[in-house]
Amino acid sequence: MAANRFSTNELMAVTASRLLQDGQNIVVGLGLPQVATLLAKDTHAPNLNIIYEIGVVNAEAVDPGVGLADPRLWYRSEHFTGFVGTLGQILQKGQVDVGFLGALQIDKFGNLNSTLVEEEGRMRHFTGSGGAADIATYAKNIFVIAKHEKRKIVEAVDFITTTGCLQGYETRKEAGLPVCRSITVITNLCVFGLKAGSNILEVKSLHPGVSAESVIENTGFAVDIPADVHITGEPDEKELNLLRTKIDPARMYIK
Amino acid sequence: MAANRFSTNELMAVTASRLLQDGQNIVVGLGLPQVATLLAKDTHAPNLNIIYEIGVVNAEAVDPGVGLADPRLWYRSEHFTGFVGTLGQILQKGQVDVGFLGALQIDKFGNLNSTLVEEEGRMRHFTGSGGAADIATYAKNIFVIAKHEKRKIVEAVDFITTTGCLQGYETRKEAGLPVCRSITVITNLCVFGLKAGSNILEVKSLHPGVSAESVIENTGFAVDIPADVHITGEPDEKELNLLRTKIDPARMYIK
Amino acid sequence: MNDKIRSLTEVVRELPDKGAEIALGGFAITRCPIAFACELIRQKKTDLTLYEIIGSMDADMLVGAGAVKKLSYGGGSLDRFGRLGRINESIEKGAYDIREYSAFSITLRFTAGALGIPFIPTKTPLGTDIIKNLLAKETDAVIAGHSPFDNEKYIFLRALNPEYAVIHCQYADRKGNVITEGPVWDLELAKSAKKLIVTVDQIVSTETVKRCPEKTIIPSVLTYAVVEVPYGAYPTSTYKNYDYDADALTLYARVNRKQDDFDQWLKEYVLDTKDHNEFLLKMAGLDKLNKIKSDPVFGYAIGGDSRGSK
Amino acid sequence: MNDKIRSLTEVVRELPDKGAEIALGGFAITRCPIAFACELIRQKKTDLTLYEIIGSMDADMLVGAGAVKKLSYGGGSLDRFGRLGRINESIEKGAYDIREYSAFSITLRFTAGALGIPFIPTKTPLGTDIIKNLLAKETDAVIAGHSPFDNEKYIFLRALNPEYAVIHCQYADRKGNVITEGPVWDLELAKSAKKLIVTVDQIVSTETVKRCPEKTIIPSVLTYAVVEVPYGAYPTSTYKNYDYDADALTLYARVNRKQDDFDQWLKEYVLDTKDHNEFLLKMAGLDKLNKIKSDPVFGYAIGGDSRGSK
Repeated sequence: MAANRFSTNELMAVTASRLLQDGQNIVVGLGLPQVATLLAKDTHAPNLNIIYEIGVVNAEAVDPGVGLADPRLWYRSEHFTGFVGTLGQILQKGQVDVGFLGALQIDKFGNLNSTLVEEEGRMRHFTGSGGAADIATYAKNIFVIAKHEKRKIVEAVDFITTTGCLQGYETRKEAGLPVCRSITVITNLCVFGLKAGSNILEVKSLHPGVSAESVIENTGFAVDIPADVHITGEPDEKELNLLRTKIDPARMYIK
Repeated sequence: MAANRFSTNELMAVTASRLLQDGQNIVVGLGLPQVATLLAKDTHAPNLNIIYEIGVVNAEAVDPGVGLADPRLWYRSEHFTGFVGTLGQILQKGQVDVGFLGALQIDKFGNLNSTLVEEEGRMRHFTGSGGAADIATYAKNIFVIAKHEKRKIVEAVDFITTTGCLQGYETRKEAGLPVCRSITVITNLCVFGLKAGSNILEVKSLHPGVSAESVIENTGFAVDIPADVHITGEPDEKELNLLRTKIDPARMYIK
Repeated sequence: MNDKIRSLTEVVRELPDKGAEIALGGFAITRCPIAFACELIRQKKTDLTLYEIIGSMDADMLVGAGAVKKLSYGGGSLDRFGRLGRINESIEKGAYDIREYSAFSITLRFTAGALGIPFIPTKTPLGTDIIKNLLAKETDAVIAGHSPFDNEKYIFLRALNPEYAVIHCQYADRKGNVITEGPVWDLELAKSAKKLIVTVDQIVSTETVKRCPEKTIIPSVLTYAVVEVPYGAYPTSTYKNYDYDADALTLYARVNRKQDDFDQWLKEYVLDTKDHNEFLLKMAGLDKLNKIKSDPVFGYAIGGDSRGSK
Repeated sequence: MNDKIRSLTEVVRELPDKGAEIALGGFAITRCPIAFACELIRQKKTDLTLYEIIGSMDADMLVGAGAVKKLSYGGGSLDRFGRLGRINESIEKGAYDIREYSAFSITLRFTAGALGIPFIPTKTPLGTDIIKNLLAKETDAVIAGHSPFDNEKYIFLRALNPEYAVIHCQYADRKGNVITEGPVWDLELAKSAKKLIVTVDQIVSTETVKRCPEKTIIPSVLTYAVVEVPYGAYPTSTYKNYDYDADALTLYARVNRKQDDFDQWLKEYVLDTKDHNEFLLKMAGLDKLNKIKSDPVFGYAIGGDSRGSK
């Protein structure tokens, strides 16, 4: 789908990276979200504050880790605290601009599921929330990176682990949740954002070379693709270079 | 009043010291209360935990300080925290055995006043609560050291800064306050404790050489002195020696 | 008492044989009280009520061993090594009473417990199926309410003060002053307990504590027992002391997929070892224990590959 | 922004001339933001709404200078040096709107604000005249309630998120990571602010922060501005940096008894000095500043007498 000059994962990382603004406070986990965040920090947003829920702020890892619990991710941290310091005194206080989440399933209202998924006729249990539900409650903006498959991007998730817009329209507000200004879902095919009013995901841009039909085909809900939909911008050489030589030289995530 | 072998302040410090039990957690301020606590720690209660509300636990000062805010009092602390760590996660959690307070006025129910006192026909404002009101709310036992004067030990305080038994009987419980097991008031004339049922201060022991009449005369409420009242035990040589040579060699408090 | 040092056997023996209530301090694969969990299994403690903010290897082992009656947790995994296979399967089968929170909502229950307040109001995680289930199941601890100040909807979470909390840390003195390096996700959990048991890699002098009081995260006042268990979190990591053992975790993340495999693993490494030292020698060996020692600047082992040698 | 360094003049100029809302971080005679308070007075800021957990020299000066409209605090003094004469007199005369809490009840309001919860339930200080007055006066922030869990009586304290908090600390980097030594009574107050201003004795590199992250008590995320003011807490102390100046505090505790004496003192030392350096040289002189430097082990000056030379 992507041109040979870059991989789809590289495109996804770059797309997410460009949406981050300098000076923002971000709660993020491992994988492509972290790659995107580090890329932003190395390019247009040197003053991002990167928060790991375990209690680490602005670390600068030099070795790849296996998760937030890996001390490799804590190297050169500026502050050690715990959930109260990160998800309480920063997130719940309202100071997180972007919560960067992953999920097994996402529905058309941006609700995510990482708890119970129906597979082969039975419910299987996965990781559950961790801090994800809390981040989705309080972050001003939510970014999601997801794989674009019909059974992953669905009409309604099997279990709401983290809230997007619930049942759309004003239902999030009615549930008593804080305002979520935006939900941005970056898949391997396109970028989704919220449609004003209905708060249903619509395609904001198609990745280069991806047809509207292929998005429709791979999406589990009736997806809205405006006629004048944008094409996702391509990575530039500087970004690709940083990804390949500095941020993920082992190509663990950008492969 | 006291025999020449020891001063009244020495007697008061020793009396308070003997009432402390090994292993207790104590919130205490400067002055005679601290002297009494250190004496207990140096004699029968080596495992007292001494907590200063400012956020210092088990310090071992070697120089006299002017108050809790004096870094002299923080020397060789085992833990630095703040009000949340001391008055919250220790005191409010219910883990303080003894709160050791001072006051400008104390009434017959053990309520203390360090806020507004009527002097020469007008209200004068003093220190206020600090952590005292919080300590009196939550400490399991309250110790008070007070000067025995008619205008200081009164029928009703001008302002309840810290709660004793409010209006006696079950009024403290009815106000929603946690149980206070005992209030012990050590003056220069006697030791008061609570009378079961009414929760009014009664004399538990008279200091050596002090007459019941002199206590009655110097007390601002109709004081109950049982016929078989005890005589306060005298300091022993070891205690006096520790007070004079180790705990308060400059005789700032035990003079 | 001043001296709170206890042996692992002794402190576990004190727990009721059935129905102990324990909050565990691990986070996925770091500072998990593994030695303590193994000893619970060896001493055949059953019907445990467990709490863990992030479900970790210790809770997964205890569920796999059939020692748990009720588990409340905020989700969890073995990070990239794998899933909490025993916990996940027991949820799928409805085998035990498992109650899922988000990490922060269960943390808030400990926060209230540690602070001595009766409950705490929050908006997380309103609207989720997590809270829907909690409102249905945890009616004595999670209720919907309104703030009297702004009249908005909140969840009121009841304070949690578990009978025991068990955390693993780097150091403590014999009085119970606890020193930890790195993040402290388990601080409120530890402080909320009626009886806090701390397993540590090493007991240090009170003089050491007094020279760097800012490293004491828990004052002696709040500690019930100190248990020295070198490598007590192995095969999970203890920052600045030792790394996780990627080989052992890879193995565990394989065997915990099926009860039979898990049972064999448990027999070999836990039931057939008499204590944590035997467990260490059988699972790691002295050579491996030395290899995973942390570099003092990086805080983890710099020689190895974090993904393991397999 | 990454670089949060501002000059004292500049950051105070930003505050509204009338009606700024500021929480101050001092405790009696330690880490009081004296330089900041003096600059507020020099720039003639008025109608301040102040909060301070333990009333301190800074708040007393601001009340004496007539800059305050409303003060909420938990009691306070100058320790053994004396009383908060200007605050006490204004309460006696009913001159300003002064609302007294206990130290912990006002701390809980900041705690709730820092944590982002709407209110916090507590039993302190039920039954006192303090709470009686608050229930009568602070009806929008202090109400009586019951816990829905145990149906007992509690006070519900509304979260407090002041527009500004100002604390004085030892160090910060230009990003706003704040390092403090010693007790941290002002931590929740600082974290609760919409805009946290930190005056520090010295700005240090971020590299310094990264080498001992456990000393960072406030992460950059929560800091609005960093102002370098050496001896910014003088004549109060900053643990491990400098002791209080007993002579200057003795003098202050004498002049603050009467408004006339205070006014003269204020003119001489604050209004007639153009900045904190002039204030320091006039009140202390370089020789005294050197004499009060702290011994690194004891954390205070070991040469002098804590009661002053007079």
